[in-house]
Amino acid sequence: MKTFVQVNGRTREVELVERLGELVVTVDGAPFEVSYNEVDAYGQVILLHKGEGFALSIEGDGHTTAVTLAGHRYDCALEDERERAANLAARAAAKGGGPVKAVMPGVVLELLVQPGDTVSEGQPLLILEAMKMQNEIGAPGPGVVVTLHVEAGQAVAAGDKLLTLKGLE
Amino acid sequence: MKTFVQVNGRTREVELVERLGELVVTVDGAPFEVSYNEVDAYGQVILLHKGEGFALSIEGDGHTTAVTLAGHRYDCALEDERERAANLAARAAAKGGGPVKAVMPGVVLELLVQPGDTVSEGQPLLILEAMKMQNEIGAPGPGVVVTLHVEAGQAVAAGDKLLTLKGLE
Amino acid sequence: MFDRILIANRGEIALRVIRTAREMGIECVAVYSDVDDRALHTRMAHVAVPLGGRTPAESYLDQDKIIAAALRTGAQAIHPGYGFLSERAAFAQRVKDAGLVWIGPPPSAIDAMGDKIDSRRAMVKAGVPCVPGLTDPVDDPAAAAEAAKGIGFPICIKASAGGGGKGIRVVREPGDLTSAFKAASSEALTSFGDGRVYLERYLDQPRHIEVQVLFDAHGNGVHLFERECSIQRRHQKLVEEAPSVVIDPETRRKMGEVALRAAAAVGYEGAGTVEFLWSKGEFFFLEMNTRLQVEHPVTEMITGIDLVREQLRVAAGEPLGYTQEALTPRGHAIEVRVNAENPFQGFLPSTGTISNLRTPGGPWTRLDSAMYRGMEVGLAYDPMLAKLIVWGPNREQAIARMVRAIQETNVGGVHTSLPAALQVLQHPAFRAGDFDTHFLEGLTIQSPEAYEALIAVGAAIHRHRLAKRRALAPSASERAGWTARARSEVTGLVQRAGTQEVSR
Amino acid sequence: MFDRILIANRGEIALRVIRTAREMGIECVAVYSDVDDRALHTRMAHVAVPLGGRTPAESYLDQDKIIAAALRTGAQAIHPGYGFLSERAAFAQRVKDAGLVWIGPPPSAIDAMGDKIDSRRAMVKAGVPCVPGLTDPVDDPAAAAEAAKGIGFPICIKASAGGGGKGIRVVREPGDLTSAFKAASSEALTSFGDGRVYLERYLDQPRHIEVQVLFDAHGNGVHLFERECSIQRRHQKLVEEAPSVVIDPETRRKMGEVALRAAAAVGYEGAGTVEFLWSKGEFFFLEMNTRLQVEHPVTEMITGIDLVREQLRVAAGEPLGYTQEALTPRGHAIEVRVNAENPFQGFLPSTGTISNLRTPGGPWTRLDSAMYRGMEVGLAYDPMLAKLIVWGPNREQAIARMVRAIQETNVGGVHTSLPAALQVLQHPAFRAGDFDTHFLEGLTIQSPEAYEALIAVGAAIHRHRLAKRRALAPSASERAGWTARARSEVTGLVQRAGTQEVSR
Repeated sequence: MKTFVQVNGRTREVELVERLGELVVTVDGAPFEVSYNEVDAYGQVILLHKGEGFALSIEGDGHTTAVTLAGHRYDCALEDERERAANLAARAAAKGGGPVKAVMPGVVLELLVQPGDTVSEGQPLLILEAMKMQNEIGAPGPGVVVTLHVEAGQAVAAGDKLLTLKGLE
Repeated sequence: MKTFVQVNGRTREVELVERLGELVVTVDGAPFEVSYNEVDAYGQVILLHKGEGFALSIEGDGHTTAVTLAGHRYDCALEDERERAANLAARAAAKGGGPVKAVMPGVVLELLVQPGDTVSEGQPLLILEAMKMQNEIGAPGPGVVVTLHVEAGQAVAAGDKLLTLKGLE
Repeated sequence: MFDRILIANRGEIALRVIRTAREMGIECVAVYSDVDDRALHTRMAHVAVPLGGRTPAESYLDQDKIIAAALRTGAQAIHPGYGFLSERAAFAQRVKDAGLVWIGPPPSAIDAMGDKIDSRRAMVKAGVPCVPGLTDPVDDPAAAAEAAKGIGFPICIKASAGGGGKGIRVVREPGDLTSAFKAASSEALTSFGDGRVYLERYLDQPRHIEVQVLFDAHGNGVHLFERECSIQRRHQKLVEEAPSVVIDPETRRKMGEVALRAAAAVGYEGAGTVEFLWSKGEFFFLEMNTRLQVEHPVTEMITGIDLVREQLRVAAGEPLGYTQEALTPRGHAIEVRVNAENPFQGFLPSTGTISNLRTPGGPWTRLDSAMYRGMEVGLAYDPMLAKLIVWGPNREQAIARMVRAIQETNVGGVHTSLPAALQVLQHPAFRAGDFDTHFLEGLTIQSPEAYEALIAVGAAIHRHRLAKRRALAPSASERAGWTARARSEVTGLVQRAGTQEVSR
Repeated sequence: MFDRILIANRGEIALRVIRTAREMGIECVAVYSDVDDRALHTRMAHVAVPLGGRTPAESYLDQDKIIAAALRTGAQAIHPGYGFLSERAAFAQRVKDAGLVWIGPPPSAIDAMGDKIDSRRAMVKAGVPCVPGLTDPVDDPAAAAEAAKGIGFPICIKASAGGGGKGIRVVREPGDLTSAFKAASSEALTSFGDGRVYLERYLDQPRHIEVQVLFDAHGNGVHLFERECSIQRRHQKLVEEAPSVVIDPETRRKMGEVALRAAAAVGYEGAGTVEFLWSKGEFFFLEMNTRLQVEHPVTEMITGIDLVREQLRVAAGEPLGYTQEALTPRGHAIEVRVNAENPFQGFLPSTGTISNLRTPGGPWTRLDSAMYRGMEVGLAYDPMLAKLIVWGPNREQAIARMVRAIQETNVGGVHTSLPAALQVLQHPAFRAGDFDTHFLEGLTIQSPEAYEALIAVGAAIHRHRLAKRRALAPSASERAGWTARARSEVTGLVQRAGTQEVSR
């Protein structure tokens, strides 16, 4: 089974084949010697690789997964082949556009753009207040503002649509 | 519902009556003002009593229960009325006799008594080795040795019968 | 000494106070909001009084409720911790008026240090070196531009009524002055209901160095040396240490004396911190925090003095009982704040349930924590979950020990600031002691690439196992949810806007 | 310095060594038995090598397996921890013969101190005060009776080949000498394959006081002052502290010198402990432990010296780099051992799964622990799960802090020795410093009666809730099981017989 794992913005193709109960692993086509041992039911795992042991803590639903190793935490996005295909198509369709969502709960303090505005990557779209801090939400890429889904003063939950961008042709 | 709770060798009669969802508690007939709040699913509990809060950790099956409060651990034995009746009858029948069981796993090093021997309370019956220590198992009360269930050198698990005593008439 | 005190705070600082109080045989009354009804501080206190409410205003900031709770439970004194009501002179006065002891400085001292401009005037009068600039507010951009000439760029615009970071604007070009003035002024107005701002020189390569002071009610005062807190982000400290690498014994002595003079000038009592900006050998008074500081443990570790115990002792009227000569620093201590935030995404707040918790241990490793397994981390309060403190005979060993301690730690369920701290501690410039208050903002937090393949494999096998447990690949609904999510989700780049919460 | 070392041990001491090694940038190779395949020391090490087996003999005592593991993983040195192979001169020699560094004293020093009689002879020769008695074994009860006259009662019969407690018999009446002699001799035979025993004076109100020494390979040695470990049960220490209340500076200096002389007499290198019996102002050499001691942390806390770091440094050939004059004790430290045993039932071993774990924290509170949630506590190994250590500016504050720390701690699923330690720490005689090595055995461990009603109510409501969750009262099968159990169960009174495991 192939899984595409994105870590720190880099995507690796991890293939797992089960032979006689043993997992044979390749990463981007190259064999990867590893043994995976669960310590408990809470995501504590010992990975053996090249004779060294690595104590990982793994949490997540299999799609968005966080792995902690020696004080560092890695956010991983996983897709199998079907999901990857679907997602690539989706991203292509959006041409860098699509809804911009709140990455955290908060209150919309101020809207900095209007429908029809053309925005450049990183340009502030609105200010979201959370944890007593004001956060500028910037454009993920160049585009045109299609709709505003919120107004100033409105409380939003993580994942709520803030506004929708149309990618530039 | 009446529950007989034995702590530190003393038994108290705790009665719980549920009125309009509220628990009304009496201990040995006297009202006991208390509120019981579960912190988590792991037995962490806050008891409010006379305006003070007590953080308890409670483990157990409802019959043998261990309660930890401020560094002290209390072993509790609980019986409801039916159980108490049955157990009292049983103890009476045994007249202080009955099987003597291993309170921990180990190996029987030496038997110090023979069937037919009359033993006094606390008299060493056998030596059980566990955790690299030799432990003398003494008679729980005066009685006569009826049967030996183990022999020297034999490994026993916690709860195994070691020998059976008959209470003195 | 008191028999019972009330702690008007939550989280790790409430626990911190409870611990010392217990050791002194003093009973503690905890207060808590609905959000905190399972919090550790409610469990470790003798009495826990519900304040109700889910916001600070409804709970830990509600002066009436807190004073009523103290009177009802027979507490003799109130410890405010830090934040919340700790620097509200009016509250301190109300506590005293209610016949209770305020475990903190006199209201007048809080007042005197509370207003930027007044405090600066007082300090100048007391001969405490201050940053070049004006203490008087400037009325409009024009006046600001005029004043700027006398001070020289870069210039810092600050809110007269503001604390710490809030309302600060740095202007490097005269051209930016007008817009910055307006922004700062309006922000000050919204934040503090007082639009007045003033100008001062902005110091380059500044280091945040503060001195801990301790005064009893009998006129005795000592300083407990300095702490350096230059590793901060938008005035939120992340890594603190004592002593500072740039302070030599002579400067230490001088700074200590200046700090004592500053505190004495406002008739200080109890524990307090005089903050300085240090730049190229000069140091200037920044502000005084008239309460216990988050980073007080590093001072405790090098002096062996329990600052909370000293607070309680002097509040109860006991004399310090020792002089400056009796104090000698020993070794080096470092503190790292464990905040629920995602350092890989601009330190955005991170929320969730602490599913798994592995705490560090071993020699000279101290954890002051409010975390427990199953704890829900929300947005209602400050994101600080815990503080990790280590001691070592020297800075190098303390750093190595902190790295080790962080690597042992695992907080499951939320992102924390630990990876950022780890990256700071492993940075050659930090190890060389070559950094300033801009150091952290200049850093891009990134987990080491070396282990990415390993991590990817771990995550993939984990998913594989999950799938097998579910007896088959992810269910259609999940897949749909996931692809739908992926299809639409274009997470916005996020940057913190120029406003911050009060620095601690 | 080494790049990689192997730690031939398990539990908290393996973690202790790993922590310091990590801080020094040294990689660690852990070894583990099948029982320990999830143990923390296997997770914190760089490499973990399975030894297989479920008994010590098959794993941590298997010299071949351990040396092979070291060679295979490229470890340059072996740290034995305490217990297991740490005092096996033959193993130390094998390690050296394999071209590895032995992190411990020379085999000859281990040998010299290993045999009771030889070591005593050596000490007498070196002018180290020893307990009145014979160094030569006595052949039979008659000879013993004869010898006894010269020594005077009470008399202590000890196995020549024995360590610590094993094989010890105390005789107060001449009449009991014969039976005691036989018992001790036969026990010595079965335990050590060597039935020889010797006699010495038994000291009344003895206190166990030991001195930590540290020698490099260049003839430099220092002592790190004393520890008192009088709170013990059948030679198992429970509470340890430094310094001792009965040792004044002058005695401290003298004991230190004697300890250095004792160690020098056997050509000692590395960290070691010279144990003394102190009785009414006199002190006598007891034995020397030629390895790191369980209670070493209390010395670390008052000196600021990391003993494991020093072990690694001198093993790597580095000179100490400081003299006796550089060392000054600061404050007071206490350690409590967290053993899986039931203090309410004669300290019987307690087994189970650690279902819940609440660890203590806060100022000057250190936990050296091998515990983790889900850990299975069995009988395969020593019952010690963790050590709790606190520091305070004086003994009174250290005691108060330890009480507080113990009250914060909860180890769910097994009984621990903590309640016993708590009772000791709260005992007026202990607080007054008025105790000896018999103190603990004279104590009946009992939880405070004051809270029994509260506990009973808590347990009853807990049962009530459980029953409600199961939608009805306990199921018939459970009830049957329970009543059957109650009907038959007559738990025997249990007392430990006269034999003990090696004291540490």
